[in-house]
Formats: sequence, C-alpha cells, structure tokens
Amino acid sequence: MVTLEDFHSDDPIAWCPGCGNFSILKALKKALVDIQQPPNELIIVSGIGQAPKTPHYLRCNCFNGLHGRTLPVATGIKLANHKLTVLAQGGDGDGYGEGGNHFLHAMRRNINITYLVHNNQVYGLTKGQASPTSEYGFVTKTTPRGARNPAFNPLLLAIACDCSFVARGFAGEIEHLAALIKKGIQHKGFALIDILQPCVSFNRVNTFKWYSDRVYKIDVNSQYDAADRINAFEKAQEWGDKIPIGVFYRIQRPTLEDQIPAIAEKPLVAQQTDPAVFSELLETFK
Amino acid sequence: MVTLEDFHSDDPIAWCPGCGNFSILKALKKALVDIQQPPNELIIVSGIGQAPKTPHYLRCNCFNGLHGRTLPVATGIKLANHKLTVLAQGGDGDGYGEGGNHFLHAMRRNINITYLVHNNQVYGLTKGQASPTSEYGFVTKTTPRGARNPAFNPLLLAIACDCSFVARGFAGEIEHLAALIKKGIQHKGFALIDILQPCVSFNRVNTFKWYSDRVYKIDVNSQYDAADRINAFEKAQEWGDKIPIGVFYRIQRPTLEDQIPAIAEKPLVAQQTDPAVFSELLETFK
Amino acid sequence: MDISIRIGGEAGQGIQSISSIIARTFVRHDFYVFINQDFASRIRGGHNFDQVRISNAPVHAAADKIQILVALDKETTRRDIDCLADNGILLFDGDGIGFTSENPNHLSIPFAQIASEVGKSKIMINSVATGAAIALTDFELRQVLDCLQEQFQQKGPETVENNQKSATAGYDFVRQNLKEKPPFRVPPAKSVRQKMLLTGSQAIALGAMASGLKFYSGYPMSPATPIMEFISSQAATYNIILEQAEDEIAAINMVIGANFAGARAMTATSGGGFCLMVEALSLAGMTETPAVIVVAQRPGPSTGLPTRTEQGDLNFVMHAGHGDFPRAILAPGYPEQALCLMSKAFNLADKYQTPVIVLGDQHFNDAYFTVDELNLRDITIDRGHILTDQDLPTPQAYERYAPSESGISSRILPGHTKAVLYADSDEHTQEGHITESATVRNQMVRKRMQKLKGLRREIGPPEIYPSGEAELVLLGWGSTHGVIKEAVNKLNQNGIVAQMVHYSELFPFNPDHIAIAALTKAKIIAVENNYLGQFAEFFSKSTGLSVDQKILKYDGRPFTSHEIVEQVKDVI
Amino acid sequence: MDISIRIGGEAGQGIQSISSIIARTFVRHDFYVFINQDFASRIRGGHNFDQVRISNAPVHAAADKIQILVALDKETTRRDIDCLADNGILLFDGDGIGFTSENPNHLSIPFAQIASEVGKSKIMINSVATGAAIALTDFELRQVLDCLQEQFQQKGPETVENNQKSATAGYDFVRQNLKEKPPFRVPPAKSVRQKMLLTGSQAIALGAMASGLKFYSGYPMSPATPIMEFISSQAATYNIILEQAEDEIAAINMVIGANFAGARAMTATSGGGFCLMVEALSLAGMTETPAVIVVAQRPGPSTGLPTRTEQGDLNFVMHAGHGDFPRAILAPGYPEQALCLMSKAFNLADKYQTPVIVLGDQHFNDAYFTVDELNLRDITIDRGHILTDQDLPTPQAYERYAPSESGISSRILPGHTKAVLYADSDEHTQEGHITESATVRNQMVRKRMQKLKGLRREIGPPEIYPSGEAELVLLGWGSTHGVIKEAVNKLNQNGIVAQMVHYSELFPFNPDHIAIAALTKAKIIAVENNYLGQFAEFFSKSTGLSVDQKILKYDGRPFTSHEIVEQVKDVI
Ligand SMILES: Cc1ncc(C[n+]2csc(CCOP(=O)(O)OP(=O)(O)O)c2C)c(N)n1
Ligand SMILES: Cc1ncc(C[n+]2csc(CCOP(=O)(O)OP(=O)(O)O)c2C)c(N)n1
Ligand code: SF4
Ligand code: SF4
Ligand SMILES: [Mg+2]
Ligand SMILES: [Mg+2]
Repeated sequence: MVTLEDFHSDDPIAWCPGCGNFSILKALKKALVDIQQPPNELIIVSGIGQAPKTPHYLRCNCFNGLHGRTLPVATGIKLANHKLTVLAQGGDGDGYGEGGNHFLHAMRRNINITYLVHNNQVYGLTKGQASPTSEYGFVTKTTPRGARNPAFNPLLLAIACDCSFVARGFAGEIEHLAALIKKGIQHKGFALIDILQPCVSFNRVNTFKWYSDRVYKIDVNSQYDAADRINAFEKAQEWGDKIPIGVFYRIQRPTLEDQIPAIAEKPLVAQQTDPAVFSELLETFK
Repeated sequence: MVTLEDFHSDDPIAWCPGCGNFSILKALKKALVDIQQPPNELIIVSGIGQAPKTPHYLRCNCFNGLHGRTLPVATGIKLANHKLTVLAQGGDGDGYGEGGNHFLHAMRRNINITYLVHNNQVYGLTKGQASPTSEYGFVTKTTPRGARNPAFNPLLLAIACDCSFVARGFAGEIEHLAALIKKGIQHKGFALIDILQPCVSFNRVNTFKWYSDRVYKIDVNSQYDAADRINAFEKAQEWGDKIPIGVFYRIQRPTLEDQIPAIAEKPLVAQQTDPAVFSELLETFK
Repeated sequence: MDISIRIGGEAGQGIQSISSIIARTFVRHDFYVFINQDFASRIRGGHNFDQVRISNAPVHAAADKIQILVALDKETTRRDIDCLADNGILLFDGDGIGFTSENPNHLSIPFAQIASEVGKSKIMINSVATGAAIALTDFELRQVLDCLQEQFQQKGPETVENNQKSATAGYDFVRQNLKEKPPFRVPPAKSVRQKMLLTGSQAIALGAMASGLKFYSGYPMSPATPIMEFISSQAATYNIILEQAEDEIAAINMVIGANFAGARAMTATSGGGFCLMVEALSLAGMTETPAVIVVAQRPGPSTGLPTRTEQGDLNFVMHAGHGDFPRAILAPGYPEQALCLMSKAFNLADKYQTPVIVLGDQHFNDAYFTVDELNLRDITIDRGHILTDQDLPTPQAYERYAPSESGISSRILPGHTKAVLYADSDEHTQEGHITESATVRNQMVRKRMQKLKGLRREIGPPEIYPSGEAELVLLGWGSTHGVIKEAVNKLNQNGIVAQMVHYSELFPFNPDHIAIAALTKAKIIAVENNYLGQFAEFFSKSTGLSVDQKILKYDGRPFTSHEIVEQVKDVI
Repeated sequence: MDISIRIGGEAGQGIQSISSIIARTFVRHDFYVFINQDFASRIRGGHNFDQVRISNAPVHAAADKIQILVALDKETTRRDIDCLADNGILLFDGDGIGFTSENPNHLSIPFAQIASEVGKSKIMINSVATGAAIALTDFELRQVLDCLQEQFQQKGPETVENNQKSATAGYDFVRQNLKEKPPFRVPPAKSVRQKMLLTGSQAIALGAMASGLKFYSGYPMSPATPIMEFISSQAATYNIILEQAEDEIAAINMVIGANFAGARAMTATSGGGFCLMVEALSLAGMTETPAVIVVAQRPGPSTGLPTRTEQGDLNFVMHAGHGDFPRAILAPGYPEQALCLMSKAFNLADKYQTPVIVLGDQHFNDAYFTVDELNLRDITIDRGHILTDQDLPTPQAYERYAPSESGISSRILPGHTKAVLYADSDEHTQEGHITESATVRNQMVRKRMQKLKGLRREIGPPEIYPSGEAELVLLGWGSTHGVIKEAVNKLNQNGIVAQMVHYSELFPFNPDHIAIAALTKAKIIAVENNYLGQFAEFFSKSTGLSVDQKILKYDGRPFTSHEIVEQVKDVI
C-alpha cells in the first residue's frame, strides 16, 4: 500500500508562508495516494519558477530542467519509458510564456502526460512581473501603467488544440483539486490542469479571497457535458464574477505512444541493441 | 497613383513552376494596388522557407530574417515606426511550428500587423517533411507511416486567442484572396490570413484540385456574423469535404500601439534624445 | 574611516530597507558607500545579507571584516559572526530570534518590542535596527531621521513619525546600554548632497536611456531584471517603449526589428536567456543590424545559482552564434564606466551595424556604488551612416550592402521616401537579394569581417593602476575592478609593488595596447570570478604573453580584496 | 584510372538519378566512387551539379578537372565547361537546351527525342544521358542495365524496360557518333559487389543506430535533414522512435529527457538550429545527462548558404552554453570514421554523462563515399555507470551526484525499484536538491570539470599520413580529410615532402599527442573551410605551436586537392 509517508521528502520548502503552492502540493500527494501511485514509477518534470520546485518536496523521481521546457523533456522521458507515470509541472510564465510552443504541440501529440500549471497570474520567482495570464491592467514593475494585453486563457487554447483533458482547479479547494489531478493522471492522453494559485507576495489582486469569492464547480450536480467542444469553449470564456473550476473538456483520441509499434511490446529502455543486426542494412548500400 | 509597376522587382523568382505562391504574390500585389499602398511605406518581414522569399519579388522594404521569427521582428519594427504598413509572411512550418509561441503572443498583443501564412501543409524548402498542418496520416520522409498527429488548426487557435481578424484564403481564388489581404491590412489590429497554398513538389494530396473541389466562400451572400466568437469557432472546425474560406472572425479591440502614450504624437524613430534631459533623473539618486 | 555594516536575515525581513536608509544617509552627507547584496533564490526565508561599507574615500568592494552585524534571524548569528572584526559588534533581538550570548560585544536589543510599542507595528523593526546601528557610530541621528522622512513621506505623516520614533528608540536603547562612547568614529558630515548612490544595473539603464534608447524588450531573468524594471519605471517620462516579450527569442528579434527600423533598442538577460538569443545574434551580424545586448552573468551552467555572481560567460559571448561575424564586447567595472560604455555600445552598434554585447554580472549589477558625478556630457550619440530623405536626391535603387573600404554600407530606414531596402539573413547581393554566387559570397564575408578592423581600433586601452612600473600585475576585467584596485593598494602598502591592469573593452582585442610596460615585464596574475580563467586564456592567446598565475573564484560570491591579497602572497 | 563525370542542370531535372545509377554501377563492380553534390537552396531551377569521380583506387574528394560533362541545361554549358579536362567531352541535347558548338569534343545528343521515342516519356532523358556517358568509356553497358533493373523493379517491368531501352539508345547513339574508340579506359570490372556507396549522413545515422540509438528527435534543417530521414526510414524495422519536434529547443530537450530515462537518444541540426539548443546543452552539462548532437555545418552567419558547406562552427560549439561544463567534440573525415566516432560519441556521453557534439558539414554529409567495409565489430556499447535494480540490494536513498575521483557518479534510471533520483539544473547537493552553499558549489564545479580529465585521455591521436618525417604539414580536421590526403600525395609526387595531420577528435585537446615529430619540426599549414582558421587558432593555443600559414576557403564550396597544392606552392 502506498501511503502519504512514502511521498515524504526531507528537502526544506523554499516557498513563502501562505503560498498557494502548499495546498497544491497537498492535493498532489493526496491524489497520488488515492491512485496508489508507487513513487518509484512516477517522475515529475518541472521548469524554473516557484511551482517547479514542487518535485523536490515529494519523494519521487524528479527532473527539474529549464524554464519553459518541461513538456519536451517529459515527452522524451515518456517515449523512452512509457511505463512511467509522467507529470509535468510549472508556472504560468513557464508554461504559457516561455514554453507556449511546446504546450501547443504537446496537446496536439496527445502524449499521455499530466500537466499541472500553477497559475498565479504573475512571475513569482523573479519577483513579480506580469505573466501571460495577468489580467488586463495588472500593475507590476514591468507594467507600471498596467498590463496592456488581455489575459491569456489557457483553457480556450487547449480546447482549440483539441487537448483531450482540460481542467481548472483552485489551490483553495484541495479535495476537488486532488480529484482533478487523479482524473488527469488516469486519463489516457494529455491532461492540462490549470490551477488557480494565490501568490501572497506578488499578486495582491487575485488573492485567496478573490478566487474563493468567485470559483464554482462545474462538474458537481450539473448537466455539463465535457465531451461537447463548443460548450466547453463557451464555458471556458467565463471569467470575472464567476469562475468555473472542474473538467471543461474531455475526449478520447489515440495517444502518441499508442501509435508507435516500436514500443507496443516493451518500452525503449528495455530494448537492447546488438550492432550485428545492422549487417543486413549494410547490404542495401552495396 | 500607385500602380502594379511600382511593385515590380527584378529579382528572379526561385519557386517551382506551378507553385501556389505565384498566385499569392499576384493577389498580394493586387491588394496593395487596390489600397494604394506606397511601396516605400510598406515593409514585409518574412521568415525562412519558400513563402518567405516573397518580399524579394515585390518592390518594397523587406527584412527576411529567421525561420519562425517573423512576428517579433515585425513587432519591433511596428513599435519603432508605427506609420509603416507592416506585413509578416511565412510558411506553416515557420509560423505554426518554429514560431508557434510568437504567434500566440502577437495575437494577444493585437499589434497592427497583417500576417500571411502560406499554408501548403508541408515543409517546402527543406524538401517535404510533415508540417504542423499536415493532415493525420500524411506520408513524408519523416513520417513514413503517416503523420501521427491531427493537423493543427490555426483558425481555431486564433479565435481562442481572440485574434481580432481571422481569415482563410486560397491561392486558387486570387480575387477573393486579394480582397482578404486588403481587409486584413485595413483592419486595425492583428490580422491572420491563413492561405491554402498548393505545393506541387511535395504535397501530392492537397493539390490545387483537391482544394478547389472543397473550398467555398463563407462571406458571400450569407448571414455569417464574423463578430460571433462561438459561431466562428464552430465554423473554423469545418474541414474535409467542404472547406470554408473568408473572414471567420473579426472584432475591434485596442491595438498595442494605441495604448502607448510614448508614440501618440510621433513614432519612436522620429524622436531625438538629448542626454542632458536626464540630469533631472540623476538627481533622484542623490 | 572604513566601517562595514552587515544586515543579515531572511528574504522578506526588510534587509534592504535597513541598508538603503543607512547608505542613503551617509551618501547624502558626502561619504562613499558600497553595498554588496548576497541573497538566495527565494522570496521569503533563506539566508541573505546586505553589507554596507562606509568610508570617506571611494570604496568599490566589500570588506572582509565587518564592524557591525545586525542579525534579523538566528541563522545570521550562526553564519556571519565570524565576519566580525575584533572590535565588531553584533546587534540582535535575543528574544525575537532565540539567541543568547555572553560576549560583551553582542548586544541584544528588543527590536520587536520597541517596534510594536514605539512604532505601533512590528514592521518598524527595520527602523529600530537602523537607529541601533547608527548609535554605534558618532554619526548624528538627525540625519537618519531626515532620510526616513524623505523615504516615507508619500506614505503620510503617520508612517514617517512611526519610523522616526522607532529609529530614535533603537538609537537611544543602544546609547543607553553602551558602556563607553560609540566605538566607531565618523568624520564630521558635510550636508552637500552631491554624490549619487546607484546600482550597476541603474548605471547601465541610465547610460542606455541617455544614449537615446527608445525601445527595450526583454524577458525577466536575474540578475538582468532590474535593468528592465528601472527602464520601465522611466519609460513613460522619456518616451521609451518597454515591451515584455514572451521569451528571449522574441525579445532579441524585436530589438533587431526596432533597430532595423531606426530606433535605438536593446535587451538584457543572463546567460541562459542569452543562449536563446544566439541565433538572432548571428542574424544581426548577417543582416548588419545594430543590436545592444546586456548579459548580466550568473553562475552556470544552466540555472546554476540564479541570484549569485560569476564571470563565466566570456568565452561563450565571444564565440556565440554560427559562422563568423563581427561583434564588440564591453564589460564595465564601475558605474561611471557603465554610463560611458553603454554610450559606446550604442555608437559602435550603429556605426558598425553589428551586435555589441555588454557583460555585467550579479555582483556588478546589484551592488550599490557611490559616484561623485555621472557626467551626461560623456555621452555622445553617433548613429553612423544613415542616409536621410535629403541624402538621396531622387528616387533611386539603393543598395543596402554596397561595398566600402571599411566594410560599412550606408543604411536607409524603411519608410525612406526615395528608396526601399532589402535585408536578408541568407547570403545576399549588394542589393540584399539572396545569392548562391561564390564570388559574391567571398566579397560579403570579407566586407563583414572587414568591420572588425575598424572595431578593433575603437577599443580603448586597459586601465593601469597605479601608473609606472611594477613587478606584479593583477589582470582583471569587468566587475572585479574595485576589488582588484583595493587589493593592489593593500599589496603596495605591504611592500609588494603591484599594479592593476583592468580591461573593460574586451573584444576585438586591440593589439596597440599590448606594448604597455606592465604587461611585458611583470609577473601576471589573473583574477577572475570563474573556473577556467577565461579572460586569462583569451589574453594570452591575443598577446602571446603568458599569464603566470590565476586566482579564481567560482562559488557564486564576489572576491574581497583580502582574499586576493592572501592568494597573491601564496603564489608569489 | 580516374574519371570524373559531372552532371549539371536545374533542380528537379533528375541530376541525382543519373549520378546514382552511374555510381552504383561502378561500385558494384569494385570501383571506388566519390560524388560531390553542389546544389542551390531551391526545389526547381537554379544551377546544380553532381560530380561523380570513379577510380580503381580509393577517392575521397572531388577532382579539379572532369572528363565528362553532361549538361542538362544551357546554364551548365556556360558555367561548367571550363572544368573539362583537355580531352574532356561535353554531352548535351543541342535542340533541347538551345546550345550549339563547333568543338569536336562537344557532342550533341537528342536526349529528349530519344527519351520520347525509345523510352516513351521525356522522363527517360536521365537514362539516355546515363547510357551516353557510359558509352564514352569502355565499361560494359550490360552492367548499367542491371543496375537500372534493380533500381526500378518495384515500379514494374515496363518502367525497367523503358529505362533500359533509353540507356541503350543513348549508349548506341554515342558509340555510333564517336569517331574513335571510347576515349576513357576502364580496367576490367569485377562483379564482386562488396563495396558500399553511402553518404556521410548515412554513415552517421548507421553509426548511431548500430550504437543503440533508440530515440531521435529533430527539426528539419539542411544539411542535417538526411540523417533524420534515413533514421526515419529504418525506425520501424529497428524499433527506434523518431519524433519530429516543433522546434530545435523541443528536439534537444526531448533528447535529454529520453537519455535521462535511459534510452540512447540524439538529435542533428545545423548551426542555426544548434543556436537554439545551446541552453539545453548547458542543461545536459549541469544535470549530467548524456546527449549526442550532430551539427552539420553550413556557411553562416545566419541562414547563409543553406545548401553549401563550411567548417565555421567549431569555435561556437566549443564554447556554446553559459558557464563551464565538460563536453567532447568529434568530427569524422570519412564514413568508416563516422561509424566509429558515433559509437564513441554515445559511449563518451554515457560514460561521462555529458553532451558530445559530432561536427559534420554539408560536404561530408551529402557526399557519397565508397567504402570497402563498414565493420560493425568496431562498434562497442558502453553505457557507463548505471545501477540496475540488482545493483542496489535494498530500497535506499540514492545520491545522483555522489562525489567520486573521476567526477562521474553512478546513475540510476527513473523507474528503479529501489530508489528515486533528483536531477536539477540549479546548483545542487549530492542528492540533487537545490543548494545555495558555497562549499557544495565548489565541490560540484570541480566534480563536473574533473570529467574533462578523463575525457581528455579518451581523445585519440590525429592521423598522420604518410608516416615518417616531413618538412611540411597540412593540418586539417573533419571533412577535409580526403582532399588533404590527396593534396599531400600530389605534393609528394611533386617532390615536396608533405604530411597530413588530420584531427577527428577535437575536444578536449589531448596534449599527449603533441609530441608527434611532424608537429614540432615541420612548417605547419592549416587547411580549413572557414574564414578565420578556427582550428588553427585552437591548435596553436592548445599546443603552443604556431601555425605558419593558413589556406582558407569560405565560399561555400569544398576544396579540391589541386587548389590546395597550388596554394601550398604559393606560400612555401
Ligand atoms: C530562459 C530563462 N529565462 C528566464 C528565466 C528566469 N525565470 C525564472 S522563473 C521565471 C518566471 C517565473 O514565473 P512562473 O513561471 O509564472 O512561475 P512562478 O514563479 O510564478 O511559480 C523566470 C522568468 C530563466 N530561468 N530561464
Ligand atoms: C532554426 C531553423 N530551423 C530549421 C531551418 C530549416 N528550414 C528552412 S525552411 C524550413 C521549413 C519550411 O517549411 P514552411 O515554413 O512550411 O515553408 P514552405 O517552404 O513550405 O513555404 C525549415 C525547417 C531553419 N532555416 N532555421
Ligand atoms: S513568491 Fe508567490 S508563488 Fe512564489 S513562493 Fe512566494 S507566494 Fe508562492
Ligand atoms: S517546393 Fe512547393 S512550396 Fe516550394 S516553391 Fe516548390 S511548389 Fe512551391
Ligand atoms: Mg507564475
Ligand atoms: Mg509550408
């Protein structure tokens, strides 16, 4: 049996007291215990930022790489060993700013990775500049007169890219978030979970209270049909007085790994090469 | 009066005979004459590929930069001198592969640039690999068993990013395309025109005939409301036996330049700096 | 007089509010202050310190020993107490941080209690501590109170009053508990308010803006972010556009676009971000577009130590980009130089139509320096060869890459009324169209590389200090200027005739300056903040002179002059 | 025997179908063939040629003069006729391309007409031309027909027949119109079919696959694309995953991910794409993850001449990436070496857990070489220190970056049943957690850089040809191997005692090999396909030996031995 203790890490946490990341870490651990994920068979790939420190605070395999480049590393790992449970984890700047292109293409590939974006609508680790998800008019040191661009909506983008699992969670709803993460990991295909994460140091607008006052769950007691793309696109536009959380969109389509005969039997890492087998190929050059 | 002659360039064209790019060049010139665009006040920024050679075949200012990086260069130019008409031009690999991140963020900025993507659903200049817009199953030397990913739909993405002008043209409909380009340039804000462009050398599936058999114009004699985002999202999903061309989505929202007081009076390039004015600022350090 | 005050504690405890009040107060009274910032890559917690060095002579480096240590947390007492000079005094809040000491030089002050009681809020701890520290000197408290007044006046009179009262209470507490008179003597203060206190980043930003910067695009990255933030704070006043890019690739390409269109433009980043700019660096080289890029170095490889210092990217920036193209590399050692070199960077970029890189590092960029004056007359603006509408009398075919002896062709800007221009990243003809011709290729390679000749002549000499002959040369570049100079002074005081040779204009190497006696006759010791001694290697290669020893440090921290002196003694 | 046949024409005219049939035919009959491909960056039109050199002794470079020129367009007659040797013969379709000549060595053949009439389609022009070219030699036509048979058999008997008939008709036409017997003598052909004809790219790809490559990710870029395409063609057979990435940044990060997870992985690109990989190079260095990157060079800067050749990225790849970290750089000179060096690249990457770069260039990658044998036994697979489940007896805390004398720590792969691992791009502790400690930082920098020592010892000696002492050394690296060797032979024939010193294992420089007599006593002339003489500079710096002269070429075209010989004569 996998227990919470199995995920215990000794590495001291470097987040600010009160940061939303603590709750996300909690929800993540809870989800992992719920699905009885053996830590050894889990790898979290993260970028650079506050959120990407998370895997150090769990006992599991961790590759803490470059800002914005979580998804390609995670893709390489998953294709090399698709028996692993692969999570990618990063911030909004990491994933939607620097890493925007990989985000688009990972969704298109529908590789079986769960992607957790701690969306605090600000650059935390670099001390509070506007991020792609910062709201229009958000004042920071790089946007002293307020952000000039409307906030980037990752859910709309994901639905447009036909991402096969699109969800939003909130750090203030740990149970709900844990359930989302669980569903995301269990989903076959690429799962985006954008997580509203209060940053107590640099985002004084979108606070715990601000979010709490607004979020509501779409997936509870409702007729909501997550397979309906148009519906999802409409729902994902809601932002303001009411902010939906839950699974917006979920479909089944072939994953990348499923389409590759080379790993139908066993993962790449389990395959040995004997150079001699290439002698046949050499003949074709004669 | 600006005439076709004014856009004549002596540079010999390096495209394959029969390439769809010839028609796009024609439509572009036509649009420029229609709007009486002085060549001197026009700049085309392009990437690397077959499409990005286009500006050499016009008489106008040209910056032929890097594969995938048209939009940031165009953005820099536009912000430095917003009196210029700025076009960005590239291929599907250039814009949706290598340049995907800039595409997302240029749309968000709503900078007043018209972006022409020659979408031949293949990498032309590098001799025929799959591009993001290649259809599922498309066979190339890098996808000998067919592309494993569904084609990337730039229009859906653009609508999701609230791009203020989203259109699709076809190289086989020169008049219609010229009209789209004209509208795109006249539109205040970022205008995407994705152009179906047959590649006679490397795309034997999506040929002139294939497209001609399928395209129809949405904007002629129809009730189509291009301001309706949901509607546009639905329309942009059509692909197969029938492929709509025309303006899918068009809204007005503030452009990036409009929001910058620094250039309300005159463009940056027209502003001189006298180092002495900074003496006041130096005082603040005392 | 040479007093150093270190304020240590967790991120978020307001270390900088203490150091900046102290520093400002002294600078406004005509002292020289240098602040070295040492902090971890986190927003709250961890161990951090600011070290404020105050002197009546110029200081450009941190001291090895400190006179006053203000410990805002227990960790500071553990880590930093060894830095105290023999007569040094530790100030701390014993109850607050759970630390006790029998040492008479360790003074517990109830910061928190005073703050709550006198300042009406725990936040006032910083002002209490500020007052307490000042009380250890014979500097007047009133001057600190004035500075607090100015600092907090926008926040209203109540805030001002609470801060002032807290500082006074801290001051009084120490004075009452001091057995003798304040241990640290301070010469009489002049209230002239002429000197400036500013960081390397601010000097770089000021230099850029005064040189006509009109467009900045960048992506946040320590330690380069403060440049962007400072420019951002001034953008509205000085009509500068600051656009935060989606990534560094966008940033540099926007900068190239803006420069191409005729607006002076720059970006700043650190090594990791610069990696992403390398393709466009080569683009600027090929299209012959000016571009100024500040690389504020930090310890690599990869993410490394994001908030610490290193001079480890010299080799990289010297060779970054595929193919051969001309570039210049400058590395300021102090703010006045940063101002001039930013002006030079923009002028070289415009004149030679090619990228120019300015190397900073966390130490230089984040440290506060005191300067007597920043002379805006040092800034000249030379836009190079740009043909205006008047310069071309009639509409004509213009050739962007026309040949010339210098390798430089006249630019026009897009929008020119008489001509259009073609710029291309492919090899191109004079007209700017794509070519496959071997002959044209040869011409164009030579044309571009010819510019290196001119650039080389523009590169100024190293700074030799002191002048004259010496047996021993400490060879340095960039941010180590201050500390090497101080080490040289100490060595000379110790009877070792040493000289600093400091390079701030690094590339292309100008051989005219090699003949300098110092270099050819003396024993040369390179002092660098990196593992390999990158500059030493470049210097040897360029001059044929061998570097005899290297003093290298790569733990993410800057040198102190003491360290250098000791190591010099070891190796000579 | 040494015959060169150049086929010139527009892109899309099927130049390669002619050259490959001729080449294959000869190789199958135990001749040595070398094909140099010269083409513009366009799909149709432009001027291009393939030059097929045939000999009964090994040939590894293009000849200066050609015996047979097949002109498929008029441009070829204009551009290439000067390359004809004195007795050289031009074959062309006078009506077809609108060219006439009085010269008796210029033979007009109605390619198009014969193709339509005999081959039933204009496409058959290529077979007509092939037959015509062969007719100028006393090689048997039958052997060409056999090759056509094999080439076209999948397309059905009709295609085979049409091609064979066309070739025969071309052959007959020439034979009928030749006044004398065929001018070019060919020794009797052996039908042994032992030799292989393959490109540098194919050799690289083969080497990688036979070394256990399991994952390839890349983004198309000339001249690296053929590596990806060849691997792609074999991926299904050999259980390799080939994933085309959205950009080069994704490609290298995927490769790092796959290597981290334990699958041998690589990418290939050219200079511009490599620029985008530099940040991740540094990541591989810091996280100590193996990664193999092939950089197929082309002339820069920037887009440059995308389909042409240069050795201009050596400086760049040597210093690419911020901060200091170990790497190795290899550069094969011929296919057999490419096979071995790819094996070495993967072994070094795995053993030292760090990136390894293999430098190719357009000339090497696209040229066809004939090899007597590729010995798969030359390939060894050494995965380095990987602890399996059995190696760790009990579940335990494992330290990814545990110290060791070599600087190498044992890896485990994620999924290990007994332990988990942390890898980090920040400076990290032995456990892989982020640290700010100066002490740990120092240890980790030294640990990583320690690996350079081991790597240095692995670097093999340069090739000396011929052995013995010489007055003159031609110093080269990578793709110039064949042409320098040939030049050395010619020089020796001319009484100039010359020797080739060829480096294929470039970095880190192994000083053990400097003592070689050739280097210390002879006059050294560097021969490089770049503007600066990048290797010469590196060589001088690393050895302290001066390079006396440089023969440099940077017009995008490879050297011929004739050019080298002439320039050597000029400078000695
Ligand atoms: C290539 C590169 N650019 C910039 C940085 C600097 N950087 C580190 S974290 C960060 C942004 C953090 O914001 P976000 O991704 O939203 O994460 P958060 O800290 O808010 O959790 C940046 C810009 C970097 N490490 N690498
Ligand atoms: C950074 C970089 N990567 C790769 C290339 C090579 N390259 C040149 S054009 C091209 C793709 C062309 O496809 P597309 O953008 O669709 O344009 P098309 O030729 O089809 O018009 C590629 C990959 C490059 N020039 N730069
Ligand atoms: S800065 Fe914000 S996101 Fe980062 S740890 Fe602190 S509260 Fe959390
Ligand atoms: S390869 Fe395709 S896109 Fe390129 S010029 Fe030829 S037909 Fe046009
Ligand atoms: Mg964030
Ligand atoms: Mg394309």
